[in-house]
Amino acid sequence: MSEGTLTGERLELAVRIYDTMLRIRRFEERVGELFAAGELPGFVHLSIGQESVAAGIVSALRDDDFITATHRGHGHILAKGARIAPMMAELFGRTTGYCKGKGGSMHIVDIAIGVLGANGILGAGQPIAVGAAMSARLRGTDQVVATFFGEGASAQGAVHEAMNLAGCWQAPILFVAEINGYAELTPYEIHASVPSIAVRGAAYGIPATTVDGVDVLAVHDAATEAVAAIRAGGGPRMIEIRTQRWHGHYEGDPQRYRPDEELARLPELDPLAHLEPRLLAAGVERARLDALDADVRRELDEALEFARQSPLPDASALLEDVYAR
Amino acid sequence: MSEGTLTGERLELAVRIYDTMLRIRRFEERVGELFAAGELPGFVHLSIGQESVAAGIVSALRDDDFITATHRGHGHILAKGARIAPMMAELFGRTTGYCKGKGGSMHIVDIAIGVLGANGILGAGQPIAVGAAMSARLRGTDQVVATFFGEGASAQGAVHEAMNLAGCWQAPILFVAEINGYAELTPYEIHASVPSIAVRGAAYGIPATTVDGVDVLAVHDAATEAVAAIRAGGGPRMIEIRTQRWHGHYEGDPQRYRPDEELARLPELDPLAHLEPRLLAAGVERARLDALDADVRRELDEALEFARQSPLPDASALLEDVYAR
Amino acid sequence: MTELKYYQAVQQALAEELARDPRSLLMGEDVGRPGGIFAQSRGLYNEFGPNRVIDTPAGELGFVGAAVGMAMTGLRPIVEISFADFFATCFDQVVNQAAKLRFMSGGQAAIPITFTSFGGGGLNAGPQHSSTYEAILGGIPGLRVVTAATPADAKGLLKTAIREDDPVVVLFHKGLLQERGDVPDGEHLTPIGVAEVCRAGHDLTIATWAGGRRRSLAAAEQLAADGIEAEVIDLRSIQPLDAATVADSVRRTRRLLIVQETVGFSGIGGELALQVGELAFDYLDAPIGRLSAPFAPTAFSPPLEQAYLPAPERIVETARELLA
Amino acid sequence: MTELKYYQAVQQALAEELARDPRSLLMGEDVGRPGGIFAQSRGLYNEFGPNRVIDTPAGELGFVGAAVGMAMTGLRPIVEISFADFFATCFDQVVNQAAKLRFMSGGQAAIPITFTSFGGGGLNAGPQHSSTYEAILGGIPGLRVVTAATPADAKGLLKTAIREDDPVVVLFHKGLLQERGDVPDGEHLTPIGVAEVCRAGHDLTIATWAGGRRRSLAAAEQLAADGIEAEVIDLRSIQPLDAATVADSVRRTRRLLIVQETVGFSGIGGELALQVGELAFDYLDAPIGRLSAPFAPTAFSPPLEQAYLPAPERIVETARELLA
Ligand SMILES: Cc1ncc(C[n+]2csc(CCOP(=O)(O)OP(=O)(O)O)c2C)c(N)n1
Ligand SMILES: Cc1ncc(C[n+]2csc(CCOP(=O)(O)OP(=O)(O)O)c2C)c(N)n1
Ligand SMILES: [Mg+2]
Ligand SMILES: [Mg+2]
Repeated sequence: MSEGTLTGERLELAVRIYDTMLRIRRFEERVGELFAAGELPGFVHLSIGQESVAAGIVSALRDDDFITATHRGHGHILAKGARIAPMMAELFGRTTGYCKGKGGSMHIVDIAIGVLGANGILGAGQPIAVGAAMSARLRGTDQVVATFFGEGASAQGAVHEAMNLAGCWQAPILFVAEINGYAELTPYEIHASVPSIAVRGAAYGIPATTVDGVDVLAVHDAATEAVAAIRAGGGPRMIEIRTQRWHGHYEGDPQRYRPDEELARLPELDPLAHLEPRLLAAGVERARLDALDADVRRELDEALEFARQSPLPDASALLEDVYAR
Repeated sequence: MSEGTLTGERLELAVRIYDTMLRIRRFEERVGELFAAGELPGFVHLSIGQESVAAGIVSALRDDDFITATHRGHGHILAKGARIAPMMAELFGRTTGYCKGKGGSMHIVDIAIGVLGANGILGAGQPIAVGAAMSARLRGTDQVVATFFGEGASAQGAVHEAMNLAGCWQAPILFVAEINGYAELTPYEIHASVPSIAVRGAAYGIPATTVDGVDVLAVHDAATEAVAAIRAGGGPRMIEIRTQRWHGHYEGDPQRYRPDEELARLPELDPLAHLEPRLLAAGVERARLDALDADVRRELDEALEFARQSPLPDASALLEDVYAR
Repeated sequence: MTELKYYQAVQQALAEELARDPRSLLMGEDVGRPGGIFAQSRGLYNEFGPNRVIDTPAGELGFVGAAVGMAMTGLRPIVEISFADFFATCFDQVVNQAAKLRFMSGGQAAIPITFTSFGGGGLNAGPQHSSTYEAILGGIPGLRVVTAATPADAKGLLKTAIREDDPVVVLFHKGLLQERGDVPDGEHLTPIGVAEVCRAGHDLTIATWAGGRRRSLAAAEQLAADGIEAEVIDLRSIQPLDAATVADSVRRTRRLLIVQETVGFSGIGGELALQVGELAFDYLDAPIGRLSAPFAPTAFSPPLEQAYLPAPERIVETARELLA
Repeated sequence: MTELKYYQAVQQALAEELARDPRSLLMGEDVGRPGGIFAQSRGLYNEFGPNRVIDTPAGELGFVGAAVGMAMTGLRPIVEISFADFFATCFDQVVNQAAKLRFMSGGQAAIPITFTSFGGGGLNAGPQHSSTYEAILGGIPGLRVVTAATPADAKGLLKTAIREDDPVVVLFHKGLLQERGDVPDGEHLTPIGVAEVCRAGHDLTIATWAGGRRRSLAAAEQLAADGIEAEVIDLRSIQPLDAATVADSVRRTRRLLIVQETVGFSGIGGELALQVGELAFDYLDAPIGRLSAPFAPTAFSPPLEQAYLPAPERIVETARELLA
């Protein structure tokens, strides 16, 4: 737990992180509504309740650092600075979307801001991230890569190969195990044979810690320390974050498999609700927070308008972007 | 290290294990000669120097237990009780071989004695072994499975998935990491990010130990303890054995990449040479050991004769055994 | 005969076969307690218990390999690879182990595994959740591969597959999950290796499978309105392929159009063209036509996915060109 | 022009391209300090150092994925999958990531990876070390696939592949490693997508690739002794496929025999048959023939492997049947 009263730079940082979490929360809520209203094709996986993971980790990165996100990746991508309008347009399958409507929710990429992609294949992002990290070293930069994965993905061999490779190469990478208790419709224990994924760090010589995701500043602090060590040439690190998935695996999942008590406890574990009183106690005006909320809501309204007005792709786009030429 | 003077049943066990190691050693030596003489097609991987791994582990198993072997698997398979004649015939590609000449050295299977196969794909044997172990439990037997893999294979995601699965299912399986310092032509450090594969046990909740392969009785003792625990329902275990590969990765590999000092030290680390004086000191007659040697040499001569005399398969066999019917 | 939805037919086949053979078991992601992400195994966990209906970790390579080990030691696993795209994460165990082990072991190993999987487009599931694998897996010796285009075949092919002593891949279609159809009660075994002539006609033959069936039947109705009678054949079995039934038809119609929802290159359409060419060369009055998806991944956006899959109108158009 | 062995031609192409572009690098099992298990990268580690020539752990999924990440961030990896069979252990990264990323990202991601691999039979390497992957990988949109049947093409195709901005799979043949041939010095770029007519003839066309080339040329010599002149075409490029060159030839010879070392089902032979049928239907005097490996894994035993691969005598026989 991060302790004490927030002041000065630390307080401003906390407000920025709060803002990032709020952007994610509102984005996801809006997407959930749009999906329920039948406006969005395909399926979407929301990260409501898990905002501290994306916001806490990415706030410790530089703009020119990289991330790979998951199928539940809107938060990671927003935290890295993605614009809401092309994200929304992508979910609507429009030509103005990040991927021209070809990818959808699970495939958002924004290379310019270091988002090397969400991924529809569990575990696939981790080897890619190790390669990007190695690339930074080979190209002589001090960029760092953060790669997110859940307990479900942790069962994939790709994650093991990535950690081993990162260890062998001492690649500048941060593995972020985002543990929300479930993979699809089954609980953690079905997927992992140990109660903590962080214990796997030692299997690769990767220092690892576990952080409670309720406290986004604790996540940020752990990440800041890890990223500094990585950037200084200390090799890979891992952070495991215990968090909560509020919504179903996919929108529409009634979550019958979750005990009532567990669902009832979720509000207590809300990272936004945890940070907010600390900000207020530190003297941040309620109005300032409300303004942040109003800002993101306005941005969302505009993005929605943009997405709805944007053209759907034409069949001629089918064979475009398959090859460079 | 296993200590003390050998007496009684322990001594008889030691002689049996010595005999197994000798069978492997002589088999491999003969195969090496035959390969050098151009009598064997394809390529072969020999386990000279590593006999204690196969003999030490398998001596702790029951006849109805299972193993999966590696591409360097002659030793594992012989230790499990495979007959030399059909093994030799398989290496010659004859119809009387274990696989009718269809598989060759890397694919020997003898289901009747619990050999679920060598494998030409690194890491592939481990998930298969977990399935066999789970099968034992589901079928209500107390059979145990031992599965061998090297440091090269340890880099494969399949090994991770197998260990995780074994942990989740508490499958009756013994993972045997056979660490001979190399994978093909590159040393351990290229392939594994930690100095010991045994530390990976903890990543899956699998108790693991490391044993020096010079001392086959130490291997046997570790295996005996582990197998008893597994059979009693204690879930998976791992044993890592440090051993030495005397020959090249494949026969014909000149091993230019190995330091002279390392090669010079090999005789000191010979598990046969280590056990032999202990047997003699315990009162075993030299003549008895010589007789064992003579026996296996005679068996090898006969097997060779058998293999050479056996028919090569006819083209009509090409489409046989692809499907049940 | 009962009217069932496609996913219910799958569930019925699983329930019947699990009840029939105590050596059989079902395993995969979410197939147990949750009853399957498509409700395809609903109720089975409660009926057969956790030793027969197993929720696996989300690591396909591990649990497919485990199924191989089970199969080698007397069990008969039914393994679900939820989305067909995920054959990619367990490809080695499917093609290098399950498919080859009988052969490699000189006939010692039997691998009675049934792989089930849900593939194909139509749900805007995007480039990594819309693939089909019949072209790839059909070309792997040691595997049998079937596709189910109706609830009846979903049940009948799955039941037959489960009783085979070799690995059989049963490819279901995500876009058909809610389709209804009459399904024979109880013992309904659709033979593997036999195509179905699902509409008779004499002007041209349309050969198709999986999601192409209903598209082709719809196109045939449109053609019939103009007096063109297409014979529509659902291949059903990919490996082995019943080219003889198609060739018989072509001997009467003299024209063949292959309709597939998947990319054409190096797949089943080309294979069928070659085999029908060998069997009925002298009867063909026109080149064999193939209407397939464009050579691209399946895009997410609805209009793109719709344009990707062969619409009945385009089938009609292509058929007309073939008849011109 | 210098006479080189096939594996030396590979080495030369690698050396030249690594020297040309500092963003390129070579990675794989044993490609670095040991110089490659086939000596195909001998000397490169010393010449370019450990940051350009990288020995990887024996986990293909990890290092292929890493190559994707490198490619997305400005590097141009050349990745060796030593035996083609091992595409199975990294299949997801090849087909779901490398191949699809440009498309999935709406054109943002470039994936300039060259995959090299050694496939095919002839060395008695057994069922898990003798596969070829052109049928499977050729059918994956986003990948280019070429096969090299001569030292000159080994160099020329590899150099061209390395300069492409998309993933290209260059399939080498283990059975040809020691073959000698003249190789142009320096800048020798074989275009991708262009077949080579490697023997002119007018009685029938034999289309082949990879290890089928020398078998077909040998068969053509035997046929010539009997006055039959076969035109032999080496496809070289699988994806894209130069069916036009084959169709041009067929318009003159009126007969096509496809010769392949691999199993036929659902592969390149069927694809070529369909495409040539579309392009030259009216010129064909006989059904297109295909001589392929039997539908089985590659067996270890020498007589079985020999019978598996199409011997020149069997090509001659099949050609005669086609001409009868
Ligand atoms: C290789 C692969 N297997 C299976 C799936 C299906 N799948 C999608 S999400 C998911 C669960 C993922 O769980 P986790 O990694 O914990 O992430 P979370 O959904 O909890 O964010 C599964 C199994 C997939 N996308 N990829
Ligand atoms: C999936 C796969 N990748 C690569 C190879 C090639 N290969 C054969 S043996 C070997 C090294 C294996 O090393 P290790 O596991 O330590 O076993 P050892 O040879 O030392 O007994 C490699 C890389 C393979 N057989 N399978
Ligand atoms: Mg999760
Ligand atoms: Mg080793």
